[in-house]
Amino acid sequence: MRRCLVLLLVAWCTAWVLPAAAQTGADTAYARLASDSYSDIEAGIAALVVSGDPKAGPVLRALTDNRLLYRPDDKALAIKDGATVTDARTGAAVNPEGLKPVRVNNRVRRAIDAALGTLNLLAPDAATRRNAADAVFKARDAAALPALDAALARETDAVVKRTMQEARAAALLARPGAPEIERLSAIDTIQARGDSEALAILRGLSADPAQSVRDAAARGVSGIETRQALMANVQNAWYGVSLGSVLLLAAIGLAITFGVMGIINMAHGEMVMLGAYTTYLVQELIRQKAPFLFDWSLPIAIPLAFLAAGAVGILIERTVIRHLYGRPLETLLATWGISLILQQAVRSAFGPTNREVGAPSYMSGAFEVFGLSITWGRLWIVVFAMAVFVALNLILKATSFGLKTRAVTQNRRMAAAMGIRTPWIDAFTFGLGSGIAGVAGVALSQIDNVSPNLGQGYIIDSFLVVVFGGVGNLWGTLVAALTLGVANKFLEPYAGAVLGKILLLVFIILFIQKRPRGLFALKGRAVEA
Amino acid sequence: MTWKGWLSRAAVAGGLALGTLASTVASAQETIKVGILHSLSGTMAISETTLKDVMLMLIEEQNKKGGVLGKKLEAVVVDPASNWPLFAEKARELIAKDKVSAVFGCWTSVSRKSVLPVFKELNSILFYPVQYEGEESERNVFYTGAAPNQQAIPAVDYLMKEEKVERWVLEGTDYVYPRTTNKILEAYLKAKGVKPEDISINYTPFGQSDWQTRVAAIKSFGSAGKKTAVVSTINGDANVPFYKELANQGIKATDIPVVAFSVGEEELAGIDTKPLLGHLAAWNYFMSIDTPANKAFIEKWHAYTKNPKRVTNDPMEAHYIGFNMWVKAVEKAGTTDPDKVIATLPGIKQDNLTGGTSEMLANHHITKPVFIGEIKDNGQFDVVWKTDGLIPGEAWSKQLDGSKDLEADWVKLNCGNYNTKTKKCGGA
Amino acid sequence: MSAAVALPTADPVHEKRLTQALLYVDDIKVTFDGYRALRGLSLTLMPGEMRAIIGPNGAGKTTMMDCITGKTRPDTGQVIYDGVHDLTRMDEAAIAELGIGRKFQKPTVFESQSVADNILLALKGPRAATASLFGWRNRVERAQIDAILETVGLSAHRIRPAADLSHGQKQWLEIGMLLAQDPKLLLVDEPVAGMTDAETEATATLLRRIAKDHAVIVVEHDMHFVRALQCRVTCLHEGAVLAEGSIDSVSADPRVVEVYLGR
Amino acid sequence: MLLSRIDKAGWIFLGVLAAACIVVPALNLLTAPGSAFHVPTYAVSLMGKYLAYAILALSLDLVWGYCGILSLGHGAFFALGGYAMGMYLMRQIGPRGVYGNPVLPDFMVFLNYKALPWYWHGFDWFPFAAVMVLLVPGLLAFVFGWLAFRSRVTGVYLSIITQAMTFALMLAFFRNDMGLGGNNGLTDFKDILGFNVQAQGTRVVLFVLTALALGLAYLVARFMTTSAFGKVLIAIRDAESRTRFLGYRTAHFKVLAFTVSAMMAGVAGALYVPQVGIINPSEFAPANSIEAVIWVAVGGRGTLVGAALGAVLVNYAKTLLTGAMPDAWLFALGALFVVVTLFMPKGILGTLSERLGARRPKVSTDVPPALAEEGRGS
Repeated sequence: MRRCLVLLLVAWCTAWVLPAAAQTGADTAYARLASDSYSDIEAGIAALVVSGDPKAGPVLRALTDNRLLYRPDDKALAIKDGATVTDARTGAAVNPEGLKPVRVNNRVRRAIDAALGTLNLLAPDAATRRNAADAVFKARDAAALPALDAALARETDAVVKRTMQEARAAALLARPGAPEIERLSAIDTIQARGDSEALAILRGLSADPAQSVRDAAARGVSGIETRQALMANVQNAWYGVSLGSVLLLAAIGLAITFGVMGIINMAHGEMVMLGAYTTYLVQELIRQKAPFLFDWSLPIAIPLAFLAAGAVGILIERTVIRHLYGRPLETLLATWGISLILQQAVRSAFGPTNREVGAPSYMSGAFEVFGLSITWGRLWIVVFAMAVFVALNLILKATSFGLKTRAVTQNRRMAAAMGIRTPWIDAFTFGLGSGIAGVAGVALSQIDNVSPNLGQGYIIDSFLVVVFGGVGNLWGTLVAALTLGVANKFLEPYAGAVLGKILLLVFIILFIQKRPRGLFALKGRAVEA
Repeated sequence: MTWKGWLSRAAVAGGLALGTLASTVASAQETIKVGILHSLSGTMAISETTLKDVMLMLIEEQNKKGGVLGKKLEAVVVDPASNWPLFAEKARELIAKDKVSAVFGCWTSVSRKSVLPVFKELNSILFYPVQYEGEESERNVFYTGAAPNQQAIPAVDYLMKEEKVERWVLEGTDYVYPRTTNKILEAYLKAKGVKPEDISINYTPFGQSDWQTRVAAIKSFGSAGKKTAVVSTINGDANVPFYKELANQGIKATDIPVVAFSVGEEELAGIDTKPLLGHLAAWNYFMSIDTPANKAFIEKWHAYTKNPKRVTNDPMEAHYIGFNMWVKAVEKAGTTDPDKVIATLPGIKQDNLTGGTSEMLANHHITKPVFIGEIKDNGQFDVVWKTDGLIPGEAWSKQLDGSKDLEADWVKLNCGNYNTKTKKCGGA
Repeated sequence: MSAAVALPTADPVHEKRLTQALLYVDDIKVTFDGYRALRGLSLTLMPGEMRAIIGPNGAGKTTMMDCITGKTRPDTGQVIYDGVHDLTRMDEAAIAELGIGRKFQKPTVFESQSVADNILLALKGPRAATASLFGWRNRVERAQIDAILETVGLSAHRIRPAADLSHGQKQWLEIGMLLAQDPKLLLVDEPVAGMTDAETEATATLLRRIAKDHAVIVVEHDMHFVRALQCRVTCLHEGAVLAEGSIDSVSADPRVVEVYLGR
Repeated sequence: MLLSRIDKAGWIFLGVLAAACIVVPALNLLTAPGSAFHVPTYAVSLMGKYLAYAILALSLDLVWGYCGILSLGHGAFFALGGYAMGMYLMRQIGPRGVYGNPVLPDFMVFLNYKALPWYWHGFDWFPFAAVMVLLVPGLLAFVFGWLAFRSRVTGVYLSIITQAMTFALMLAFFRNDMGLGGNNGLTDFKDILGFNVQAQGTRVVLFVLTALALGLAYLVARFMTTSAFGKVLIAIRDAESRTRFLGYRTAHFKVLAFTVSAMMAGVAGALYVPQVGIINPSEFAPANSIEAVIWVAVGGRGTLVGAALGAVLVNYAKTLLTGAMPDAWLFALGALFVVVTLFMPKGILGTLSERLGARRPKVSTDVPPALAEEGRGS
């Protein structure tokens, strides 16, 4: 298939110079595209590119989006655009009767990518050109060389130019009889790129006939590998921080209800789940009523999730928990019952299956810094976790509500004597903890299943984080979450996910022997009272 | 005072539930009972609840047609709550206390293993609708899901042929199905000339939610200059975070395709599938398959659930086939007596929803077509390949040392593990 | 007020004694999260001696008791008991076994158990788990317990749960438990807090009686009570000894007056 | 001397157990299946399962009710006992597995094990397995308790690390590389001591054995809690540091109670496995351990009999509800827990005895006269 494409693309370059000569080529191309066979469609794409048909771009784009239709009877090709269907060649409106979409599989998709890449190398928009160059780079097709040379000659943008040079190097290395000297300099270019794609190309040269090329490739591979090994540690640290923020988010509400108030809140996970379901509801509403707001769905969901989970929290506190102050172990039993009820309630209301929560555009994709690949979603979660942490600290340390909360939890009777309405403080503190858990649910909906079981997956980890950090200490929770996250991620590559986790649990058990009150324990005479 | 109101409401609700129960019991005269043993709570509720619903629909429909043997069918639903010993207990309750004629149920292998002794002891019939690891053929169980040769091996064949894959990541959740499937695939790939260093096998725990490290590892395994694919036997819950991480790290199907055996329409309903375009799944049924039977089935399903968005999936079709086979067998035998029904079932044919006719085989597995589908952006699959005819399910894998000499035949040999070498029933 | 200190005759254990004092507290320092609770406290108690410790709140009285009984480990310094045992290296149970008993500031009895059981648990004898499962403690004579309850005036309450006792009765029960332990050294923390004058008087009498054959350290605020004890007094201030001597000399010390009345 | 320490509730409890040992087998074996008095075999096994849970609840009550150790990991000891029994039962299958391998269990055959892992040796011999049922949970509890209690880990910290322990064990047992059957665990048992585990007679005998074990566990627990040892345990529960100042090495007491309790839980697990026919890692799930705590709370903490009662009642309710209202039983169960904690803080038995006695229940008794007599006499 590759050789076939080579020939066709060479032909296309000629066609660039002589557009008129390709008219008949387009006929065959359109005929082949109107087919049910992937091989035909693939050949059709190649033929279309060669033909230099001005409609090639729109047709290929329509094909990617499943908007290219054909009629099996008369092999007519049409493009669907919203409600209107027009003939692919003439642009005239056609009767949509009997039209079927042209099918696409991975093979066809790759062919389209390569074709569009070549087509777009000269696009006016720099970003498109860069994507095109990237596509050509991935295609590693020697036939793209002339197009690349042409594009390189015109290119002014430095970044795009570098990508094109890399694409050219990749294409050159794929060309059978390229001069050795050029191949060696291409290897340098590829090595400088230094990512896993580059590694793939260089490793592919291990069977090259020329000794010097083999050596250079091997040097390149080891060079990239050394750098990647170094980067792996940084990458692990980042993964750890990101896992740590997830743990922090999951645990921070518990640090209030359990850590500050002393309630062994087994329904904490369900508060997180409620937050996630609130996100789902917000997105559903937006999808139906105001799709343009989709990117705002998370900012909208955050306060709503806080209110929803907080309200449920206050309800639970007023109806059940307030009867149980001073009996911490019994709060465990009651909240366990509540968690069962909440799970089943959500299951009855929304069904047992996962609900779809989409990622807004700024949460998807990844970017690279110094060879470190960072996904936007994770980055936002880290930022969000830290923001929640800071906000919570401010509430507890710098507001009169926080002051009263601390007063009530430290000495209930004294606080009551000083005129603080302890029942309200209790209710709102529990509401705050639950609300924060709900907010965490918004973030977790981005990376995990939104199902009735969501909360169960985090409850044990949350308790471990709070206890490891030291009950009643928010900073302890922060340090514990990040420590566990990073440790987990450094263990995982060596011990595997399961053993890593087991080792960590054993570590926590042993650590608690050493410091029976966690990382940041209070000291002094009051402790044992 | 809130609790008092709440309490009274709970009491009313409880009373109502008991009341409806009593009324169903009262109206149930001369019925044939059918047990439904699917988890409605706990971790597996996510997959199994749908199967309970589809069974209720099939039973209702059969009753509209006049029931079986002139009697109405009555569904007995219990909740084994994703708790494996509870599966055995509930199976015992269904058979011994409720006297059901057959049970449709189980999803996980461990739940099936847990109820097996009960079905053997009390001599009843279980229809098991989920693709599984094989290596089993029991007299009392009918396997309407895919055996490994009806799912895993065709999928790998497709990837080798169509995508020219040379390097394989076998990524699975650490339990029996992935372990066995990957053992079989590893043996198969090696027989096809794949070098051991081109196969990477990895297992993660249930409910794995942080996939950053694994996806990065897959990415780097895929950068060896050879076309790489992932064969995923990751179980239910862990799939969503896995696919979300794949999308986030920018692994597209055109770079490293992932073919999954446990991801169907139901699982995709919880994910935004746009970034997953082109990743694959191998099943014996897809909702998107355009046949009149399938269309009718989907319409009935939407009407029954009063939800035009509910999807259908492979295990649902398996229950459809299994249930109809059971009905035919009971009609043919003229009785619900388990021994007679078990003897009648092999050879029963039933049109499946994808245009073929499945047949119950002597090894208690059925013939099925195999489809490979690519994930589309609407959460459905586009069938890109299918087997020419129907593939008979193999109880014992030819790829494993322990089982390559075993054969299951309940018709001629009356044995589930006949050793063709020693000519003895019972394995050895 | 020179307490009768009979110097022990030559026996092998006492040969190795570092000091003849029963309790020798040397320059102990304790810090809690930056707060210096004890800053080089030293104290000597001779066998059979009774000593009252006074001092304003935060002077370090209770922390000192904690250091002697093993609850708190001092950062530096030594606590030598009976000339040979360094208490800073031992845990509470071991220290109790050496014969040091303690009554807490807030009466701490086993609330859900009966008064008699409280005494039973305190009775001197093997403390090992196996001994309590099968040993003599299951076959204690009723009379033995009654005798102690008689002493502290709780005979009528022997089967009541300790939780039902009044505050004063709990204080007495705790003293009863101390008696049952029969220690060589008693540490008594504010024994008369919350008691009526008559009760206070009776407690003082009781303590004086106990002091005849036990060494006792009493921490107390109540100057009348301290006076009634008729013993040597040590005044603590900010974690160190401020003054020591008879009650009259200490209460006449201008520094003591200053810390009690404020600057 | 032990008999004198059993209170009224205890006598009723032992009486009911004894009656069950006679009546249930009689009604199962002697009546016709159609008869109104017939107890079907599945119900016998079900009751056997409840009683095994009751032993677990009793063991938990010993440490939680009397010593204040809220273990959220007791399911681990139960499961370990169960695995020891499961391994014995597995070895008894012999060549009757589907692959017909005389030594290796089925799951080892298809995972390509060539030989039996070392820790599987000996389990084909019942006395060895029986010792392991006690030893493995006991040893784990001893080591864990020795570490934790010596370092004075108490209260909720202890609860959380016991939870971490059972969670870690669950993850470990889920691993197929552990050689213990991974997620599927051990199942498809055939024989126990030469008797078919499926047979009616075996099931009845297992039920009776479980009832006897429960009675024995009660007597052991009662003996411990009414002795001076029990008074020290309660003292530790109420004021641990005070107990220390009395000269008791509280850690030793706790370790002993914890270890004995873990062994009881192990026995419970061992009796549970042949009756339900499977043991798998989800028995280690922290939720199971929490549920066991709830049985104790529902029945009445610190009453022993109440714990057993709670286990039976909650599980019976669960059986009933999962069948009667499969879509809504979690509401009922959840509400039960909430209602019990709010309105019956002493559990069913505690509330009951309070009502009946119409006065403060005697939380602890004086030295019983009989004991005092014994002290004088023998």
